[in-house]
Amino acid sequence: MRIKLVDRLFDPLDEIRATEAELAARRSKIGASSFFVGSMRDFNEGDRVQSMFLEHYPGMTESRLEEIADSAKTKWSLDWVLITHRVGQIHPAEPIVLVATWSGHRAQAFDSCRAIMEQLKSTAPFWKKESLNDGTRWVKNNTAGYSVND
Amino acid sequence: MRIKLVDRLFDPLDEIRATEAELAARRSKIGASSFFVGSMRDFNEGDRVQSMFLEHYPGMTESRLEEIADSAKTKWSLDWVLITHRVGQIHPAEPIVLVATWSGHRAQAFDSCRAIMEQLKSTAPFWKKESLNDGTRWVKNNTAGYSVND
Amino acid sequence: MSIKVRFFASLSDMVGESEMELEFAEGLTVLDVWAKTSPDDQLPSGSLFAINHNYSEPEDVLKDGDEIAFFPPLTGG
Amino acid sequence: MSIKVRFFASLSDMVGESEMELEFAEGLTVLDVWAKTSPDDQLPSGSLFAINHNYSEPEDVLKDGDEIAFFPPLTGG
Repeated sequence: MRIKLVDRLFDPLDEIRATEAELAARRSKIGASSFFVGSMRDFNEGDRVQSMFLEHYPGMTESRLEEIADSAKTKWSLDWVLITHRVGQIHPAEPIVLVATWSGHRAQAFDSCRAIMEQLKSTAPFWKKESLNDGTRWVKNNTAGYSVND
Repeated sequence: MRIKLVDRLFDPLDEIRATEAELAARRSKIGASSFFVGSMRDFNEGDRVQSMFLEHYPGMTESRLEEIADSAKTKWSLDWVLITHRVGQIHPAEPIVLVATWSGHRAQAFDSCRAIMEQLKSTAPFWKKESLNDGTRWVKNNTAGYSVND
Repeated sequence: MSIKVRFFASLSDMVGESEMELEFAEGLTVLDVWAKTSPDDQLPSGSLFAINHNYSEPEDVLKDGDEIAFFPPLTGG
Repeated sequence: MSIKVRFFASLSDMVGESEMELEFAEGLTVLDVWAKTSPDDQLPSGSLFAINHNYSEPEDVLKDGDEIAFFPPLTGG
């Protein structure tokens, strides 16, 4: 598994490609991969957002992400887990987070990718401060990760 | 949305990148994307598989995939749906299917990507014929797409 | 009436054909067509049927110009 | 005992500090530390606490050398 915090623009597809190059030798054992990318939108709660600062807790953030990935590897049969998360200043349309899982079976890949993403949202210490046209504000809460119909 | 059947090796990340280039103008409205790639493994039911032939029903396969994508667009709030599926001769480690969804919200992206994949497995006419060391055989059934713990 | 009959995957191997154009009397069901085209073979359980690219039931009745397809459980994705 | 106290995001704005090194008597709980470092501010509901990078409860007792962090609900991802 690989956990990365990056303080500048990253390309999720390049991250995935680099990981797949490393997995090439056992690629024919891996039947399924599931990827999720969360990116910044230019509006929130009815307001135009110009940019955002992503604060984190150095040390604790990384160790929480590692615990989340470790826990997923215990619960599901996974060949690899990749989590990349931006910190610092970020602009609309830029990626914030990538979660990627590789497994022998699709249910394992899907379930683990989603669970990692939900645990990241609820337990990894990150805080977003939005810059609006007329000042800044801290985002108060993350939205629920599962549909009402689930 | 875009539905593609391809009869030669394709690169899922290139497919995603090409789609994202087309979505660039509204990229700052799209907060979430979910991708799934299914690829060929070199073993099945205890046997080494050398290659596989993917048969389909020209016309019906495309129209079923379009119905699946249309139905997802009705149920979830999606900016784009991409489905790419191989047909014909295929070798271990090669991608078989890509399902990708883009949405404003992560639950919409996750749920739709997974539902499209499950519907593809259960209703899109494709059949796999495996070449083993000692002959060929048709694959009998797809595995269940959800974990027992779901 | 004129009907196009198609067989896919293991059912094509079983019947020994992938496509036939046949003339039938009116009123035949999907299962009737199987019995007439594959008299020696029992339809495997789990088989699926589509009339003009839409899934259909074994008792659905065919009409002139229809394309009826017989195929085994799906294994795509 | 010597304790490092950290505040993040909106709680850092509220307290006006992001980090302090303080000497306290033994036996203080997480909530005691908040009351001593931010006497004018009520702890917002939903606030979270971590001792040495592990989530903790408001009644957990600190010991010498601990790092205690106060922060608002998480908004990453």
